Amino acid sequence: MNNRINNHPILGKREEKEKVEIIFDGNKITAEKGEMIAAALYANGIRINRYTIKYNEPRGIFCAIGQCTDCSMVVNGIPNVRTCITPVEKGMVIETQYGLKRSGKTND
Amino acid sequence: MKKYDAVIIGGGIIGSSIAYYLTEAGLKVALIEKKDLASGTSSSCDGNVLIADKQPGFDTELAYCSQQIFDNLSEELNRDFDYTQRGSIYLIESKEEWETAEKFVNKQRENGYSMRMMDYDRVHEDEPLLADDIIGGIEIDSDASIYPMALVYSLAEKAIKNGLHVYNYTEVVDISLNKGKRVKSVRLSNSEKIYCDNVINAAGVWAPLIGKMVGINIPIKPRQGQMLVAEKTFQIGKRKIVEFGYMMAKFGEKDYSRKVHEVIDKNGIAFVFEPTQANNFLIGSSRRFVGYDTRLSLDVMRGLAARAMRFFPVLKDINVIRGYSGLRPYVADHFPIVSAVDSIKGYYIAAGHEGDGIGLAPVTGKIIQNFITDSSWDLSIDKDETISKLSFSRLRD
Amino acid sequence: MKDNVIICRCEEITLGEIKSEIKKGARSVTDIKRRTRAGMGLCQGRSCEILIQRIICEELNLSPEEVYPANDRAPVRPIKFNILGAELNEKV
Amino acid sequence: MIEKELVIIGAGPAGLSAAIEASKANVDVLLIDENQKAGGQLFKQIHKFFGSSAHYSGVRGIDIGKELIQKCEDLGVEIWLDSVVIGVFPNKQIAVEKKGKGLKTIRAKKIIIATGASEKVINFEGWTLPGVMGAGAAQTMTNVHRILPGKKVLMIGTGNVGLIVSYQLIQAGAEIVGLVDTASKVSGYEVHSAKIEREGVPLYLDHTIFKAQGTKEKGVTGAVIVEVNKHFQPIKGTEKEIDVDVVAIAAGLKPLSELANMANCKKTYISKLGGWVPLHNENMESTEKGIYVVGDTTGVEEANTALEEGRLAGVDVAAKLKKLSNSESENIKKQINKRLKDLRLGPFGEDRLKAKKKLIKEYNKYIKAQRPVNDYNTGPKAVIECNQEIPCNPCESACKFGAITIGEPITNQPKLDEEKCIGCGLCLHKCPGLAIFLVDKNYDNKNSTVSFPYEFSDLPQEGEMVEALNRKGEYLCEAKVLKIKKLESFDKTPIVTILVPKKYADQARNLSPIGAD
Repeated sequence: MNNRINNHPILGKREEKEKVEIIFDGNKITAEKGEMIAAALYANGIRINRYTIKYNEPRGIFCAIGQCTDCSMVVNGIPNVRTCITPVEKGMVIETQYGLKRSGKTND
Repeated sequence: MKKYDAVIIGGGIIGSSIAYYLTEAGLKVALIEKKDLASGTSSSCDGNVLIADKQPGFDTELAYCSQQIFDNLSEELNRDFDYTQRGSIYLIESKEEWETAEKFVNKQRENGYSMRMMDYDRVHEDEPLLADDIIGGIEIDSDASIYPMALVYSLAEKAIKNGLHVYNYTEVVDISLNKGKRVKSVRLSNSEKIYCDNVINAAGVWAPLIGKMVGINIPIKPRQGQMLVAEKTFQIGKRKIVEFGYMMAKFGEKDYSRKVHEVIDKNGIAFVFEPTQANNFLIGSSRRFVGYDTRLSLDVMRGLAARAMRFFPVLKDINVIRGYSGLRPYVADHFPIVSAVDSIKGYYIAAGHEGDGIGLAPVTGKIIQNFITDSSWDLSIDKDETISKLSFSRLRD
Repeated sequence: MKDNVIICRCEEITLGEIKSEIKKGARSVTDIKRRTRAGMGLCQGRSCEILIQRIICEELNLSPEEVYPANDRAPVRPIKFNILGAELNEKV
Repeated sequence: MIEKELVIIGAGPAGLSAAIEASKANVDVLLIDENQKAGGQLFKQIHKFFGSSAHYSGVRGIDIGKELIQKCEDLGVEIWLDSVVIGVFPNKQIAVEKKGKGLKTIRAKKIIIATGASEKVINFEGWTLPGVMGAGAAQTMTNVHRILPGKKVLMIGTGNVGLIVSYQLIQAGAEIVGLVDTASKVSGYEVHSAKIEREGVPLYLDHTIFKAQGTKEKGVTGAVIVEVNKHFQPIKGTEKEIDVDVVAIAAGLKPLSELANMANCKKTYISKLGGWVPLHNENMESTEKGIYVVGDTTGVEEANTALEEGRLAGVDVAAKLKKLSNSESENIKKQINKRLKDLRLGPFGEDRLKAKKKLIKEYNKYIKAQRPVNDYNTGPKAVIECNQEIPCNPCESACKFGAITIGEPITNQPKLDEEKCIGCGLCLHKCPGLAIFLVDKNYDNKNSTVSFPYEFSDLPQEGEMVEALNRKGEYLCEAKVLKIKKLESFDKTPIVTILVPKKYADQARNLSPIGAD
């Protein structure tokens, strides 16, 4: 499921961007240079970024401007990274955040 | 006509502890708080219940006595306050510190307190994320930590079950005495007048204002402290960890100077680490006389962060999510004032605990309970020494 | 509205927990924060503060200007220890 | 420490236009924004703007953003992007995390806070499921990240944001299954609702969302809406289930005034402006001198009003820094205010015009109340009344806490750093001009104390009542003598402390015993 908007009546055709490879919970995913992590995952049909500590509830993008912190994930081993405002980088290892723990699936 | 046996002024940790112990003794008690419970220093501090930073002698005895009360408190109260009794660690950076530390530990062990030196391997095995140039430490077994706000509500709620009346968002406007200079009544901001035999001034850094209402001058000054709150993250340290270097001055090594940036010394910054059950951790501490100003100083925040990274380099990539400041009720000789006021019958002071208010709250509650009711003195500290060391009259200039 | 609806998304505090603390005397956003931890999370109350104000107004039937917002303190965004303290941590 | 004449926080329309106006009068401007791109909300507003030609009307938000940024660059405004202001500290000190450059601290002469607004939220069962998001978030995803948040979207709220974002989601290829609002009529512009109604989008007025449904794996999969009565309570039995994969909440915006609050700028609640807003005067200056608040930060309106408020602040800063003559700045301000008034006409604008007037009225009320600059109680502080350039500096060395500085040359007037002064009073007897006093403004909730040297034979006793006199020796009130300090080291200059009502704290400077002729 790829929900990128390739042509738009106002914004016009989306120019091709350089592809960037990232690892999400152990699987290879293609993102685009300069794109935000949460956006890249959403484009690949992934919109659950973390599960909460107390009630293990799924959470994802809510404000999209780095204020609500519900899009936090473990990025290169560091937890609580707000992925809606953090650009992707080549070879980034991104894991769903389970409470405070990493998903542990990082074998790239 | 509202009549109470005792009216407590100040809804912080000290006020709520006194409310608990007085209502346990069956007294009819009112607690007056100008905002909500724990809205003063008790919600802008850390939860230390320590003997680590106490001088040998009465200073330690008082704190140790309070520590023992905590053990059964956590059973008696129903609302959880995260009581964790895992001991604490002092971190030692230099040979000089090690020598002073050894003298301190030997003295305290002679007095029967269970603590011991930790050599290089022992301290690094205990806290693996420590900076590798830390040469050793002291392990103090009886130390503990709690969640301060939760303890205030826990004590207050049990006291309310015992019949306590809480007047929050109400200020004391005046205290009136009868001809014999005995406490008669208290005028409140909701213009009510409530009659009482005893008034307990537990208003912390605001205690001097309540003192002026009966014409006495209570020498308590606000000493501002700042803290950092870290995001929830994996475990850094298992328990309360404090640096020994800063304490050197307190243990008589006046001319010892730590190798730190001038901003750290100027603001009295000392490394304090406290893990919490909410998975955040707290970093303290600083000391500045800035009156009642609670605004944050950027320099102090930077100094706290720097000093924390010196001991735990792993903090580098961890986020600070909040800074806050609190006002310690400071008394020049570092002992609180827990005492009657001889010139005014029925007027008691329970304030001035500086940085030890949380740890000393239970023993303060018990002492006031003993003064006001005829309950027996069942504390491990000596009654006469307590009365004289914590007396108001000791501070008459 | 059921009492188990989440109000504070970061600390997972429910409507029921907030209402019960209002009954015990809480009256401002900071009172609720001290008593329940709502607003102490990573987002520092950005999502829940306005909801808590609304709940206090309903429960105590106060008007919005009577329910003071929480205090804003530095840092207003999470900041790494290293960024905050590096300069003062150089080996002196 | 970097010194700057003007630091502007937030590079949206308000911040950009303030930077342009100020740098046109060659003020040294630094503009800071936490995003990788300047423009604030402009970059997701792909619709054409309303308003008169002076506000780029008919131009799309994204193009306005580009033009403003170009103007800034042409004027040489220094812009730090990807840089987060973590706090505004006392004495206009700003701490910024500059991406990759660590922490920078800036001392600014003037600060303009233009940090905009953020989305209000409403809570309902299931509102934390992934797929439930702010309407602004859906707009950012669609117009900035060019990703469709979902196929079937339920929009909660019919204000302009709800209407415009619904239209833009349709443009991007999503289906709007409906708009829900507890009100009985659309609260945004009808022209906006017409655009989506003619696309066949149903409007569920007098309705609310009862709950969102979903799974742990997929997030939102459906929603239940329900009719509400006059009291906005759900009417049992009118529930309708709708199959959706996104629920967008358009519950209006609230001002983001964290930095202004931290800098002690006073605020008030005005629902028409989005909630709690910092007070400001006609020049957009807050209750903290030298700190301005502009745009959505101080009242949620439109991008074009934000532009004008930014210009107003930029011009006033230039005038205050003597880079523009008063007549020039008054002239420009008059034009701006004319345009601002036009923008706040009509049924939608009038409320905001009234609200802004109320804001300015409350500002004046606060300033008139002469509340002490720092209304937290800071204990006694020195007050130095030595206003000429006399070659003399004993006060500087008398202070152990480095609170008094004269420096070079010796004729500098003494400067007091209130932060460092702990009120010990040791400078009072040292000053040859007896020009230093000690004032504790908030001694208690009614009174202040004033201490001053008194080198006369009729020195009163502690506890005695005396007459408090002002700087001209005129009677102010009766005052109790709280303390007399006569130490050897004072060299026959006793220091007297008297208790006076707060309103005389800045006037009482002497005493005369009662009964004296």
